[in-house]
Amino acid sequence: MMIMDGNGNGEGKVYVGNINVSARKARKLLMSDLKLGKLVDWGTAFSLWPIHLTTSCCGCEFAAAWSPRYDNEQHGALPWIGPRQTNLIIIEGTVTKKMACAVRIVWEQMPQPKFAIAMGACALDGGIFYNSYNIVRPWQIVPVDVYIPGCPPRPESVAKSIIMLQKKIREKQVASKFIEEGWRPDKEYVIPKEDLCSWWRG
Amino acid sequence: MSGIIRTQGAQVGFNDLKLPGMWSRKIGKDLYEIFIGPQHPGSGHMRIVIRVDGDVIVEADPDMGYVHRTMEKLSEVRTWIKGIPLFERMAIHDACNVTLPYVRAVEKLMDIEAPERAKYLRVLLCEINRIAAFLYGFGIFGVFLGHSTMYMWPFGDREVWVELAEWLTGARLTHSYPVFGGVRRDVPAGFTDALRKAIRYMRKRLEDYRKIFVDNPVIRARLEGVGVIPKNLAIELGITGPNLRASGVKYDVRLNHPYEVYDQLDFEIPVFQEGDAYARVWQRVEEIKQSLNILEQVADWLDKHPRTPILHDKFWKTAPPLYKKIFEETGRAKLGAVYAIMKVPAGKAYERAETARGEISYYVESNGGNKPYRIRIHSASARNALVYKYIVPGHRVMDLPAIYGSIDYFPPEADR
Amino acid sequence: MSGILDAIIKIITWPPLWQLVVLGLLIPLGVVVFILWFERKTAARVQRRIGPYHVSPKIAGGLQLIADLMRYMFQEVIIPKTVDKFPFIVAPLAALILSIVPVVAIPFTSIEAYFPIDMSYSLIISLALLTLSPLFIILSGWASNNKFSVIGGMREAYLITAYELVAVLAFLSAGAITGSFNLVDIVEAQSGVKWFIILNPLAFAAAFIGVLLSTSGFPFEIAESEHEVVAGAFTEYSGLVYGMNMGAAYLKRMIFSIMIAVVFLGGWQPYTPGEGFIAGYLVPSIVILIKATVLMMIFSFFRAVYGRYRLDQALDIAWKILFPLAVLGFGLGLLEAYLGII
Amino acid sequence: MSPEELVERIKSLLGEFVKDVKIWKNDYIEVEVDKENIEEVAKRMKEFGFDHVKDLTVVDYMKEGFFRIIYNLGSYDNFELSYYIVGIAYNIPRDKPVTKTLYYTYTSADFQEREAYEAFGIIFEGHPDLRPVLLSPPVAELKPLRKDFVVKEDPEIITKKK
Repeated sequence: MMIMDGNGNGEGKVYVGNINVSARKARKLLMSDLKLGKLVDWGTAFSLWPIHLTTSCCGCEFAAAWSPRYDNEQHGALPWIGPRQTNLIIIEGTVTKKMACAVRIVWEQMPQPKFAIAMGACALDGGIFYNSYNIVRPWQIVPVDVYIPGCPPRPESVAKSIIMLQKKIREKQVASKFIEEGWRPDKEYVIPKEDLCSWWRG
Repeated sequence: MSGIIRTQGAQVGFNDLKLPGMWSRKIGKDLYEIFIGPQHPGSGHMRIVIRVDGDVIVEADPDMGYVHRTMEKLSEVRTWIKGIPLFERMAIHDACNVTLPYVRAVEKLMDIEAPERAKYLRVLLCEINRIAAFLYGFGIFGVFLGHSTMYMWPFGDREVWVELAEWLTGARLTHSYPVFGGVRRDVPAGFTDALRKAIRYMRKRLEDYRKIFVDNPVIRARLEGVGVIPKNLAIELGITGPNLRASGVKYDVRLNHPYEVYDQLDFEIPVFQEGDAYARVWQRVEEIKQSLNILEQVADWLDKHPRTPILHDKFWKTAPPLYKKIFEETGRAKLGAVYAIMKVPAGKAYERAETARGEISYYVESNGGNKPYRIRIHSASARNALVYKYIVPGHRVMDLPAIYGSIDYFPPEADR
Repeated sequence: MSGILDAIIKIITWPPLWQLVVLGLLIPLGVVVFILWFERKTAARVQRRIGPYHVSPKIAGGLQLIADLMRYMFQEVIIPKTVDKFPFIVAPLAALILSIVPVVAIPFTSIEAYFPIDMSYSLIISLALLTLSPLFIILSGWASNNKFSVIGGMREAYLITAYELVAVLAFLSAGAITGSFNLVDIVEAQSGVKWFIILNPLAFAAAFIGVLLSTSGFPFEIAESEHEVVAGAFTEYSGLVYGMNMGAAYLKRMIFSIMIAVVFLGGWQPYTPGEGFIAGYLVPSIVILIKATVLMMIFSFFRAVYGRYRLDQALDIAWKILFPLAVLGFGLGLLEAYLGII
Repeated sequence: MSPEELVERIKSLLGEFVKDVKIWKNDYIEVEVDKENIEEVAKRMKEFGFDHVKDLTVVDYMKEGFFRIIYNLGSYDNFELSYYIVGIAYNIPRDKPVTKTLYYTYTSADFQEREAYEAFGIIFEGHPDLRPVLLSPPVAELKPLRKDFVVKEDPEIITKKK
């Protein structure tokens, strides 16, 4: 029997009372054997709470997407206040170099499993500001799950992106796999934090 | 009064500035520094660094520029026509108002003027945008005070005006409607009837807002006497827009420097004397009413007058017959290639307009080329940002969202 | 075999345990889930939208809260390096437990066999227990080592001083009328239409607003205000611990509602407890819980129509209006006792 | 009041300080003065009725080798004056961009001087709080609005940093 600790080494040894091993076993038991994984995916998919972080002018349409006309709360998404309680970041348009640091810090503060939607042409590849000296692309800062094209995208497409993300979570079992296989090893960021936040104080 | 602001080493006495600002004391070691933003539900896309003594703010330092997308620089490397979509990203929910002075400044340099019908159409979209932007501001204000219904209702009603603008221009927010020498489209059939219906609906809804929000005892308690900007201070700081008029200064670009057809329309400039947050709310309600009046007059004018060209002859006479045929049939004026190679005579022009948040001014300088030499934009929100530094000290922490919301600050517009 | 089963049933239905676990935790949790859903749906209704829907279209999005709960349960729990770990984790737990403990002192029936802990000072005991849990909210704010949390905790502290006096005085006025601190006596005294909401509306108003103040309900959602202090004491909490915090706040409001239902709304009146477990215990407790749920629904409706007061204004209201109101209510109770209305 | 009348009044008000006056498109009056006199000019203009700075424009004339600083003044209180914008302009050499602040005369110029400082590197002596306002310090070091900072029309090619 091969038993590994949480980091995947220590083959062939039995660790009595090793908390990593126990945690790993418990996760496997809950997610695969007890079939809780599906429930977790379902819960996560219908409880995508975006964080209040308006990066640019697409925030107008972001706000409209939660207005009575389009009401994205019907999909279970509720804009929430602090990063610690949310699991979705919607990057609304251009990210300036000054904001990029804030985006990264907020992203790092959110608990796993977490997702990112990049909204607008500027978030794709700069859009109308493609040659500005003060912007970065969102994919350089956070790993993006869904892109919404448009300048600005209509509120319907924001709703569509949330539905697409729900589908992705449930089909690929993203949330339960995070839990079962340990936390997602974060993708390597294109721009390291030191470059983004060298000037940040406070 | 011997209050002293201490900012970064230098001392400025209030007496030197003749500013009767609120007196606030600052005690060195007991200050508590709070960073509000850029990720904060009460900040939007900016950061306000406040230092509090107990519950009272003694110093506020707005840290803007989180949405600074360098429009002034980018405009220098793009042709004249590309400036229009670029600048409207400043305040996309107020797009027509924001780009209109740029268009007018370039028209001034070229010594042309839009046809009368185009002027009325510009006013039409400007007022639609203005109402939509006011409703946007109400929504944000409501959510700052924890009143979620006041977020939802104006945002729902704003859709009425956004849809009207979409019907007129083809885009929800980024209309790019006014172009040099005119506008892009004429009104579609049946538009004025829908407009009148929307006006009637909005008048009814304003009464609902009054019941649930403006006359709500909680909201009144939060707003009355908060964030008072006295008249002379408002002038000194160069506050603009409804915030200025709520402080008792009768200044509106539509009145003082009339543009388009505003001098032919019958409307009033509402003025309040109190200068507090509550007066600013009422100011906006009254301005929506005036905008509705203007829209009614524009609708009447459009009904009476048949379709005539909506682009200046300089651009329209070179248009191929096909374009003219399309315009006759659908009311859409396709823009000719002349816009892409357009050169503007050398010179300077200064143009301003009244947006929903106040006065926006463009300094446009051309050296005769096909690109601007220098465009300087100073938007309403950028001017109102001084409120944070000079008005917020002396208030309580919980007043900050009330003041923020009441001056209707929109960071992308301020940061350009 | 049957002996063991009987023994199990006996243990489960042993009033203090039954009261704490079923009436204090499980049913209120269910009610809280319903109330949260109700709150979001009423707000949506007032605001002309749909509210939670697509998670379970057949029951109008009723599973939304379950989905949120599932996410919270399996989300990473972040414990920042800068926090004081022990109080950071223990404080929300303690707040949760302390907010349901008062239920062991509240009788849900007049049959002596089903009293949880029989005592003649149940009103005072339950009030005393109710006022403990806010201390742990202050503690959790303090332990978070976050500026917003500390401010949130301080606001909570200000509010405690304001509402405790009001709520306690308002509830005690019932004791003044009946001349007894036993909740059973108080409920018995309200037979027929002599509910204390009618006899002593002043005290009821003070208690009602006091509950709003104490449980951060609109328009007094100040300590957890989003737009200045980012959820106040709970800024740093994530995952299940945050869910626990939120749950504790709502459970506390539920227990307060039960108290109001017992003291002012006639408890199990107009029903008279009969013989046996069902008629003597289950039905009266259901009557009380329904009354409490209706109160909760009224509380949550306020979210849709009010903004929030400023801290100093809320304290003003508490000290200048509610406190005299509560004193007047107490005086009215004494007057009624003197006139012998009961 | 016609623009010519206003020009006459400004000339009599400022006297020998005025180097040149131009009227652009009937409503924009550009008054050129010397750098040394700017504080006195500003004080007189404020007493005259131009009570706030509408905007502070800096134009970089790279070939000629100077910055032109224009304080565009407007009036709120005086209805007649409010139709016009008066630009008080003066030049400073490009290689020594130091000038005096008008903060103490016009509080409304506060943030705009900071903006000119970050975008052009112009130092306003005496300004109490001269920090970048919009840009982060690394970007402000580029002095991006100067003409010798060239923005390419092509998008920059992004490579993955290691």
